[in-house]
Amino acid sequence: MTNTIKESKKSIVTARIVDHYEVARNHFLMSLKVPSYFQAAVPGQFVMMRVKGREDPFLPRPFSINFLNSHNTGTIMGILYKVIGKGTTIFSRLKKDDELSVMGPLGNGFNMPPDRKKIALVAGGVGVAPLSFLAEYLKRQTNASAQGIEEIVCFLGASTSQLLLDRGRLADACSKLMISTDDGSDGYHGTVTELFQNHIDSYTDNDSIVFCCGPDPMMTGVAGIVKKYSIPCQVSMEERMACGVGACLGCAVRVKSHGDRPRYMTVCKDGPVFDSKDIIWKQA
Amino acid sequence: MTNTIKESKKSIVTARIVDHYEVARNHFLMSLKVPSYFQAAVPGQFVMMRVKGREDPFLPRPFSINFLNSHNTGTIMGILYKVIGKGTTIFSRLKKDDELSVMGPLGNGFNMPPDRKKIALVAGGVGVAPLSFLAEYLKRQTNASAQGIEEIVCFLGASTSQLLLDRGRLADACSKLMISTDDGSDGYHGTVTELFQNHIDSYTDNDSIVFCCGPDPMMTGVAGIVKKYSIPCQVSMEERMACGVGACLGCAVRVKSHGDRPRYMTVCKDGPVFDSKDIIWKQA
Amino acid sequence: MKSKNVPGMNVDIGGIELKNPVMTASGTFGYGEEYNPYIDINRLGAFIVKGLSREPRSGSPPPRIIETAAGMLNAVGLQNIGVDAFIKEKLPYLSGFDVAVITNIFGETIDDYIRVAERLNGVPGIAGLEVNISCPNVKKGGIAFGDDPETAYEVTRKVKNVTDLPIIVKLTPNVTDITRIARVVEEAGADAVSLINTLKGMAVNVETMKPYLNNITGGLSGPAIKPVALRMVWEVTREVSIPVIGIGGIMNAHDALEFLIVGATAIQIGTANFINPRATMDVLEGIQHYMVENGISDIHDLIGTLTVE
Amino acid sequence: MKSKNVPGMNVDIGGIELKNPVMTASGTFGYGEEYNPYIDINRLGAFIVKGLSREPRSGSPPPRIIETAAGMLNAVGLQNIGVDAFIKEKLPYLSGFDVAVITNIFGETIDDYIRVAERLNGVPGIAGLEVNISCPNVKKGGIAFGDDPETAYEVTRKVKNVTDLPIIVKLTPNVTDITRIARVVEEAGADAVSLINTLKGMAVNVETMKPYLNNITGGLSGPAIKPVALRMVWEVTREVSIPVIGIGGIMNAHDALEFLIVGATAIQIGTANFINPRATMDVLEGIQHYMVENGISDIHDLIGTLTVE
Ligand SMILES: Cc1cc2nc3c(=O)[nH]c(=O)nc-3n(C[C@H](O)[C@H](O)[C@H](O)COP(=O)(O)OP(=O)(O)OC[C@H]3O[C@@H](n4cnc5c(N)ncnc54)[C@H](O)[C@@H]3O)c2cc1C
Ligand SMILES: Cc1cc2nc3c(=O)[nH]c(=O)nc-3n(C[C@H](O)[C@H](O)[C@H](O)COP(=O)(O)OP(=O)(O)OC[C@H]3O[C@@H](n4cnc5c(N)ncnc54)[C@H](O)[C@@H]3O)c2cc1C
Ligand SMILES: Cc1cc2nc3c(=O)[nH]c(=O)nc-3n(C[C@H](O)[C@H](O)[C@H](O)COP(=O)(O)O)c2cc1C
Ligand SMILES: Cc1cc2nc3c(=O)[nH]c(=O)nc-3n(C[C@H](O)[C@H](O)[C@H](O)COP(=O)(O)O)c2cc1C
Ligand code: FES
Ligand code: FES
Repeated sequence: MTNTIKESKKSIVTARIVDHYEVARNHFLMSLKVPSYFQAAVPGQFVMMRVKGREDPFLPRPFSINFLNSHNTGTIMGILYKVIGKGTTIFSRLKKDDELSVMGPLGNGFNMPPDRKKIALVAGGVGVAPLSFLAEYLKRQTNASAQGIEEIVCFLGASTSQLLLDRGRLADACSKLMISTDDGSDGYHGTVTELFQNHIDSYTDNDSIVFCCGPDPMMTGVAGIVKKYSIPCQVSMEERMACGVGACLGCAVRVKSHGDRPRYMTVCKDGPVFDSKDIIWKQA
Repeated sequence: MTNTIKESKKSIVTARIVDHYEVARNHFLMSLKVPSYFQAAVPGQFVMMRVKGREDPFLPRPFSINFLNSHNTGTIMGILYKVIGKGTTIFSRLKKDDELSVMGPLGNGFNMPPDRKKIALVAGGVGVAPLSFLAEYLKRQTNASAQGIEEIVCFLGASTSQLLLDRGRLADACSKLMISTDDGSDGYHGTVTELFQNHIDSYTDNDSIVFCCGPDPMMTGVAGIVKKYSIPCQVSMEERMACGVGACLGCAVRVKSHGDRPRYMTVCKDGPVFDSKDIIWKQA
Repeated sequence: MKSKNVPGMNVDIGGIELKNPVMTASGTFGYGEEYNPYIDINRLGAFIVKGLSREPRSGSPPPRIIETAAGMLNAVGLQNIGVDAFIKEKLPYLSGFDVAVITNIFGETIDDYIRVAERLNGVPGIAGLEVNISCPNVKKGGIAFGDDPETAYEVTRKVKNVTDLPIIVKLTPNVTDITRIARVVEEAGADAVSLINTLKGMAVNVETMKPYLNNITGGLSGPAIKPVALRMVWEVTREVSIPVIGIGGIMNAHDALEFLIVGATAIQIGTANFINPRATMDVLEGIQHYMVENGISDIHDLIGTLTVE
Repeated sequence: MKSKNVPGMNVDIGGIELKNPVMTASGTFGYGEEYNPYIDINRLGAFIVKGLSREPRSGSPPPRIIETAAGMLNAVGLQNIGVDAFIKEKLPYLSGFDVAVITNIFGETIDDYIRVAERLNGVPGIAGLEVNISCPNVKKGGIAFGDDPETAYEVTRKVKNVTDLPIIVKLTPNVTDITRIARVVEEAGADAVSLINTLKGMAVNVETMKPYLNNITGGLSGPAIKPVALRMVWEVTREVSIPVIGIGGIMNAHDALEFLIVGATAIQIGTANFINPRATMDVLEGIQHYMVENGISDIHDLIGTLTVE
């Protein structure tokens, strides 16, 4: 009896690397062969990953799904990541055919309300990872259905031109790609938050929506801008994670509450995508 | 000033795998490129090894040197090992060009007294690892010098014929190779200790010496036999190690003492090769 | 596996009958829904609920967790929905499984403990209480209830007096002599003890010169603490006659067997769930496998079999 | 590295002047010969000798060590050659280096401690004593000297009375409140405290059903214990005004910096030497590098700089 139940349960899967290379200094794109049920994943969802058979680092690491491709040979999932510490350094040394333990897809993805015509994607650094997936997803939806998306503009910022990731994919999927670099090596010379602010007049509270992912200060900035103009905005949040499923309460993010008591939600289960106006932004 | 001193210091070296394969079920031979100063190593010495860049398992693992070859392309060290636990399982998965951190050569090797004409090597299982090196070393010495070694007989035992390791090398290097297997699949049907006992009459206390390495009960047995006949015998001991240099006092082996107090020596620094009559054997 | 070959795994924890000794550890398994997609909760020996307090608690601001060598620190701050919401919103779901549900409770004052215990008394679907005495005692200036034998005695006694449920007292390892605390809570009426809770630890970000946790210190869990946990369980089993539940760094069946061999009647799995959501099932199957391999037909023939020369 | 760029690394440990805060931990570095081939001992801040007792001690039977997750257990049993042989056979070698030699001492009775301290008093080449109070007190039924505030006070006081050397009292982490012990040893005249010694732990071989260590329990060291060590050092630095030496799981400069930032005036490196015999040098160079990178010209501008919100 128990066995039949067991079979139908989710589990951590072993995923083999089919491709892995450095797309830009310290940034890698890893392609993994995953089971076909991953096809149901939506942009903004994430996975928890560990190197298979390694006990160190201790905890799995969360990464957004950057793409999902289905061929007749199987389903391939892309992870676009930046090397910042121990775990990502170890990942970066993996080669084709090495294996990872992958748990997912997890969390809630971006949610496209049917009444929105103008979409702005605001991406900072490696925060572009879920947004390229989203752009392609929305484009496919627009093509397939009668959904009234009129334009998808992507504001893509990075410290320097070399680190403008997924540029080609975004140029293809979006109506328009606006670039900013902190050092002025390409596009607008400044932050992507400023660039977005400069174009805010194109958006209104009743036909537009913003999807945003990037470093904390950038998301705080964007949240501040959209608040002023009452434009709906969904952000993909980050917090350190252990379980990835809402069991440990480790990945708390403070959200608005009615009473005096602070209220926390979990990035992994309640997010990672939140409505920007629900979040209590640190500097905002 | 300090810098000049620093340069002359020993250190842990990074050794690249040049060859690695399974010689018999669960037994592997790993060939590593090591610095040329390893050429000075003598049979019975060992190294402490970890996978480079891995923090788990925590402690390095000790292995006897199984061979050392010098080519004009460099010095190659062989490690013959059996997979028994976590560390050796991880080693067994390494591939050509993977790197290890190696400390050594360490400890005191076998010591051939000049007055001995008849040599018996008694090897059990993977305990053969240092003895193949010794056989070849002694043969080279015999050829090169006027040293009066008359014969080297190797008693090689294993549980079954497939696990008679280094058979070819020993057949070449020794005057005679005597085989035993626990299951009778080759040679004498029984333990190598019994086989050796059966030939003990060939050895005397004034012209013979025994070099022995293998599992605890086997070495205990051999130590008991040579004691009866007063034949000198050197054994390579094993204990769990941490430092490998005599600093932690972890690898204690109990040796005979004059007073009441038990006396311990370190396998790593005082050994691993000991005179069998100095050791307090557990069952003897 | 055919039933006739399945070894006997039932254990009795101070009156709570468990079909096997594998439990989830409090605070690491949510309220059941989170891991239900991964495991069959019906196969667990017991389900220990996240610590409940009288009123809901928000918990600590983030960051709440940080990885350490072979472990992690957490400072979740005992966030929970409160005992009333638990009974109304979570218990019905858990009651749907064929598993012993044990509620972990805590408070900042002895009165808090009493109130939670009273509230849970008589509620159908609850098999027992686990009383977490590792919490700082607000009245005693933040010294944990479990640090001090007298306070440990008092809280155990008073909770015992207001409940008909078996009570398991969960001990903190941050003490000089855990056997002393175990003895006094046994005397005070505990039906079992469980140990260990987390070790108090800390980690610092050298770039920012700030602690990694907003709370500065946190509780260390995972394999790093296993040697300490095992030693304490061994010490305690020799000093008390009530059942001992072993907790701390159990990642696989091998680890669980160590605890059973030193004398634990059951074990709890905490942090391992985060690494492997099927950890409880893997441990259960691994213990069964070991028993079959070693011809042990009843788990009681394994418990406390440590051979010391 | 040019001298003019080298940041100031000198620290004063209760009267012992060190050229830098990096020391070896007792029992992990032999008597110096073992690691001399690997490092330049002259570059160390101090060299702490393996614990010395009145009479030589054989130590425990093997097995004495076993690896654990991110650490190891040891039950060496305080094997040492005794204070007399140390002075005769080992000290001359160590005195040849330009390094502060600090002798770690211990005993089974208070009288033992006094005798060893007396014997070392006035011996040239010794800069200070580290008094290990983690040892079981034979007279008090095996409870460690360092577990009990009164005994800790007494042993510190009595050792202090018979020596002119600065004394560092080395604290055990196996206590409920390490700040209490730190405070009483400060009161008793300790010139500094060092912490932590090993956590008491255990491991079991499930194949043989025996403990891995002949001694059953052993001392846990290595990265596994670092979070606990760091927390205790932070707590103690806030409660005493004498210098605190941080010990426990330091593997690299990053770890050492954490201890300095929470308030340790110096640090000791133990188990890391077994993994990397150059660990002390790597830590020293790493601290220097960090200071240069962050424009810190004197180590005192780094010590105790933890920012808490
Ligand atoms: C839902 C989600 C999706 C993510 N998607 C991506 C992605 O697509 N691509 C990508 O490059 N990164 C992504 N991240 C961040 C990524 O998880 C971290 O960069 C990674 O865990 C760092 O691991 P590390 O071992 O290299 O660094 P560590 O050595 O663990 O840490 C280095 C630094 O990173 C911080 N850090 C560690 N873990 C996290 C974490 N979980 N979240 C935020 N900061 C952390 C630490 O505080 C520390 O300052 C995502 C994070 C979350 C929560
Ligand atoms: C001087 C010396 C030379 C050696 N040379 C060889 C060799 O040439 N080839 C070879 O195959 N093996 C050799 N060994 C044994 C080898 O070191 C162990 O097999 C290895 O460390 C096991 O590591 P593991 O992680 O796979 O096992 P673990 O998971 O650590 O342990 C598995 C089992 O092995 C035992 N064990 C662990 N470490 C040691 C150790 N250091 N010594 C003895 N038993 C241990 C444990 O008690 C346990 O029962 C040598 C040991 C010594 C001390
Ligand atoms: C994130 C987290 C939350 C926890 N919450 C609780 C709790 O609410 N009540 C409690 O008694 N113990 C709590 N614990 C302690 C665990 O139940 C367990 O005692 C400890 O983690 C050691 O076991 P482990 O190493 O298997 O995790 C928590 C542990 C973790 C890691
Ligand atoms: C093998 C070994 C032997 C030790 N011997 C002593 C000793 O003789 N005296 C002492 O005070 N501490 C002794 N210690 C404890 C260390 O000095 C140190 O306090 C502890 O190991 C924690 O530091 P670490 O994690 O850097 O090793 C010993 C530790 C180990 C691992
Ligand atoms: S990571 Fe555990 S609750 Fe989110
Ligand atoms: S391994 Fe440390 S003394 Fe031998």
